[in-house]
Amino acid sequence: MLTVDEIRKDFPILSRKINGKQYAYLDNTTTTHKPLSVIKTMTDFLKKENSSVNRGVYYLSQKATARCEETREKVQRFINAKREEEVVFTKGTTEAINLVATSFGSTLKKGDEVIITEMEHHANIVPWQQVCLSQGAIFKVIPFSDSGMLDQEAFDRLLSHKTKIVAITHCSNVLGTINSIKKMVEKAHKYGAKVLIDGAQAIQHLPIDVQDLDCDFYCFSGHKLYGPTGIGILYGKYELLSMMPPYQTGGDMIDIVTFEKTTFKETPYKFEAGTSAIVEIIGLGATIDYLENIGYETITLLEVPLLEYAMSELKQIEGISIYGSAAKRAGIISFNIDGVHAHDAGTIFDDEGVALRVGHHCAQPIMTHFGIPATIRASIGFYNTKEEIDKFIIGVKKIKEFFK
Amino acid sequence: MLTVDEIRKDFPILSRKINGKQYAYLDNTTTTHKPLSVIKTMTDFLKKENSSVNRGVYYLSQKATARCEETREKVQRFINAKREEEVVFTKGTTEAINLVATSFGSTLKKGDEVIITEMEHHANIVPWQQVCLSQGAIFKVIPFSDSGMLDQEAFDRLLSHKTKIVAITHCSNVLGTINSIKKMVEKAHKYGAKVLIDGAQAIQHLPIDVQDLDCDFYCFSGHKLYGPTGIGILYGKYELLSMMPPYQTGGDMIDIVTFEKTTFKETPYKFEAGTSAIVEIIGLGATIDYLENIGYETITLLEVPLLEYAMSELKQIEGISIYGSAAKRAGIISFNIDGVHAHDAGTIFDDEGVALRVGHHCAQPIMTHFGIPATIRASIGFYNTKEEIDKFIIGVKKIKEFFK
Amino acid sequence: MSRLKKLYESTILDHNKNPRNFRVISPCSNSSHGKNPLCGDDYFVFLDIKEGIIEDISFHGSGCAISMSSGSLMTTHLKGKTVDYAYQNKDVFLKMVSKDMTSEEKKILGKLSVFEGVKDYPVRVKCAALVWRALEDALGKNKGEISTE
Amino acid sequence: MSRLKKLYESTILDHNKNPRNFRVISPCSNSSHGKNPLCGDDYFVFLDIKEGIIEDISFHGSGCAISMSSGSLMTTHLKGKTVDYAYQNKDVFLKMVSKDMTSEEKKILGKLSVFEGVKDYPVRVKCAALVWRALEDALGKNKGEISTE
Ligand SMILES: Cc1ncc(COP(=O)(O)O)c(C=O)c1O
Ligand SMILES: Cc1ncc(COP(=O)(O)O)c(C=O)c1O
Repeated sequence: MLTVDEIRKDFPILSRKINGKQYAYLDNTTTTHKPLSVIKTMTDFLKKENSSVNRGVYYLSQKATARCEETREKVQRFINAKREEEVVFTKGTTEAINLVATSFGSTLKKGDEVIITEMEHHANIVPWQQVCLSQGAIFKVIPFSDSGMLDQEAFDRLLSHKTKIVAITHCSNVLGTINSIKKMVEKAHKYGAKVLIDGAQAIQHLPIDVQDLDCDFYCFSGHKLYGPTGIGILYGKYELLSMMPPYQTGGDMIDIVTFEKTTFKETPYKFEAGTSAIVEIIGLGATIDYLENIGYETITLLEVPLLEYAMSELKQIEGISIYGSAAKRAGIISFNIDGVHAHDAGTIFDDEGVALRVGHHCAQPIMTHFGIPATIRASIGFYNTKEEIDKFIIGVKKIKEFFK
Repeated sequence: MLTVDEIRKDFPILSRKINGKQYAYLDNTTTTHKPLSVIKTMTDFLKKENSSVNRGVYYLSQKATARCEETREKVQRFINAKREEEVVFTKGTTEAINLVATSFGSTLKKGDEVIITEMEHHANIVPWQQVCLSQGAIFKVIPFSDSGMLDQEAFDRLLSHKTKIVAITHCSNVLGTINSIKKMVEKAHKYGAKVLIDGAQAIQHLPIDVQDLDCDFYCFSGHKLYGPTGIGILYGKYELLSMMPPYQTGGDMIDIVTFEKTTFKETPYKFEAGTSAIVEIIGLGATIDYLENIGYETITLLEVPLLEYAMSELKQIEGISIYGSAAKRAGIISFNIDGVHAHDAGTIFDDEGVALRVGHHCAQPIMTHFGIPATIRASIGFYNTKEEIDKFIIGVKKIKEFFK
Repeated sequence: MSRLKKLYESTILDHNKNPRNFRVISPCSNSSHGKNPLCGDDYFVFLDIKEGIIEDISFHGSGCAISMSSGSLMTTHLKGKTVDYAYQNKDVFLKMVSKDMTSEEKKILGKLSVFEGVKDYPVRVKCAALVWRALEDALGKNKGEISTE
Repeated sequence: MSRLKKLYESTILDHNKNPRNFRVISPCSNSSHGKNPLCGDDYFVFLDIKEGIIEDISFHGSGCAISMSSGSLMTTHLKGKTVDYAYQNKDVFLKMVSKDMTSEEKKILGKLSVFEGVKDYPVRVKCAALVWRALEDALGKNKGEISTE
């Protein structure tokens, strides 16, 4: 098994001094750092093989096309999709969800129902709200308990033959909860409803098997998976993607264009209008290689002890409110220090060399649930160390002292 | 003035041998190579400053945010927009046009008219076709003459108070024609119609001044401007962007989210849902620095003689049909060799070490106009040389010989 | 920590813990609602103006130490002053939190100059400015809503 | 150029210039329309099948030298043969243009093996394969339309 010291060599940014200060990077939920191999793959492509795809008969263009399709195959294998055609390149999770909400959502009729949960990121709320508004569909929400667990009985009550789509996050970006997706998919399918899973957070921590989950759509972003910005994935079952209308239109996704009528290519191409994010796709391929080399077992073995350590240290400090305590959870800790506004804490953490996020984390309904304006959130990646957690805990104590 | 030899040092890929062969890269219309300074800026950011934007209170996140906003300012200056808020980051030209067609297009009413031209790229045809279908608007087309000039009298006849939007390419990616945008904008505005300019090709060759053109929207892609893939720009007049509804929805573009109602931020943020293509935005900033350093005067002085030389050499060869001969044109040459299918020519060019594109170039209506299935297209960037043009001309002669 | 001590000056910490004029004036002549959705700062500013004089001023809501103490010190500073004086102080205050000041300007602000340290923390500028933006809005029109981010 | 000469074998260049069976059969028992929108190759394949025998076969349309000669040689090769033979040849042909072949397989294809050079040009495979895909489609159902890209 790779050790954290070995892994950290792939991420020199982690030990870089900024203004003479070394930061503990505990903002992995927002975005992750990229290993050198990913950066090098992108740079090498730009320096030596730069070309466009799907178009040229010349060597570099053929090669670039092949490398992009290779990434599609890698993604297919990585999430265990049945076919390559089920893997659509998007610019991120947000675009993937918008694509489904717009394209699949166009089949919604008045009175149809869409169910989401109270713990969604805005990216998995607003597109559904918008499509419900435009289609006259009804928007329903599964609540969660204070411990951060979805209310399964409420879900049972909300489900009906009117339910057309259920959109759930695999892992909450605030509470850390890992939801029981497989069970929920099973329930929804009994009513013929389709299920979209927002995997933006989960895939950083867990191996994903879309066939085992049996979900209809699964979305994630490269930049939260130790990979490039500007690229994300929409997985969709072949039968669904096949029958869905295109989303954006333009070059590379059409079959024949006349001024009277346009016909479109098959999935996945009909969803990929315009020149692809070629460099980013190739970088995502290198990211998957990197992660497969480390392996999710190692990731878990590295992350879980850090999470447990951080939690137990934090709980020993008085006057701390922690939000979310699900048994199955990722290394995401949201909390507040009594009498201290999260934003003030954030400034002091920065001063102390701890990079974390404070705010509503694009999940305002979770804030509303707890009646708070914001939380402090520390989030752990496989490259973090016990020393970094110590630094974070010292930060918490200093803040308490400062505002006492 | 910088010489081409100096400039080529910034693009080592141009002199790289691939399979022992050195290519003349004449596919700059499809995509351009990136100077080392752009690659280095992106790599340095990834290695030393990687962070997310608009969210963190810690140093790197503030810095990344500042750098992205700096690019917005650079773009504003580069195209002479009035305000920063008029510059929206998209993933490319195609997305920029889709955004306007969907968001501005939602105001179209039954019987309203949309005018495009016969020489558009599919990206500036299909989104308008789709929105006309969904809104019941009427789709009209300005034809071009065999010399590749838009029929201005036809435009005058098509324009009326029913015209709501006119979408025109600044420079044809097949014919090379540079259209008289300013005059056409003036005409359209007389009827209160808005004008979108597809600048994907033009901005590579000409300085753009959106205030002088007085167009309402202007779109372009990073990767065709010697910059990164996965990033593009939508310029829109402030008053229009302000009143337009959002396009994609999700994180970073909302004001307040409750399950009852969501309110959105102002432009440009309301159009930028999800985590931005941070690295690509920063790379685009470096691209603009690079181009401003070279200057459009130099670009013209380098490109025009090459275009003229290539044209005069080509015209001396018998049995060549050239498509498009507008007086104002960019270095884009579309042609066919009598009795040879473009696709066969493409294979031989590749063998000869000439990288160019054959096909319909995502502009099938232009193929239909000339009654041909495809063309061979050679396109010139400022880094090309006379020797590369010679290589291309030799290729043409060899192909003639081969298929005689 | 010394830069930080300059940001969280003791006066600021005190006004955060014990905000002055932290109440609703109802009815009032002018008011506005200011919020910063990013960090959740959310305040109302109330004014009672008679013949150009701010006879009473208060604020209410929730937010970070910088925004809270800014509300407390602003209301303390402006009570009984003229509307013109409020406008002038607003301009100087907003300048102070982002740029360097002349000693003359500093004199005008008096105690408010404890917020000088904010200019070293660009992301916190909007926290200090929020209540002043709301004040500006309240003075301009009679009731309103503003947002900074 | 030698790799290129292997691709554009003289038989291929000849059949491109003078395509055989380049006509419409009407009425016919089976037909299909094959196109490759990317480069504009566009062909119809027509068959007249009686009791398992391909009594007549032709093609018509436009495209590159590889697709044109492929249509010419395919129709020449299959005329008078059984449907089973056509299916078998289609499989071997499609294998040849992308993979290495055994000498036995090569024997089956006879003259068609002039297309062996195509496998060195991955982007041209679909040109050679287009009429065969259309044939497959025509044999499967009676009228059809297919697209390769
Ligand atoms: C004139 C024109 N418009 C639009 C586009 C689409 O640009 P992109 O593929 O970068 O979105 C292109 C290039 O393919 C083009 O040449
Ligand atoms: C749970 C969840 N869903 C969706 C998103 C949106 O991802 P992106 O901004 O990469 O589109 C995020 C991250 O911000 C997230 O944490």
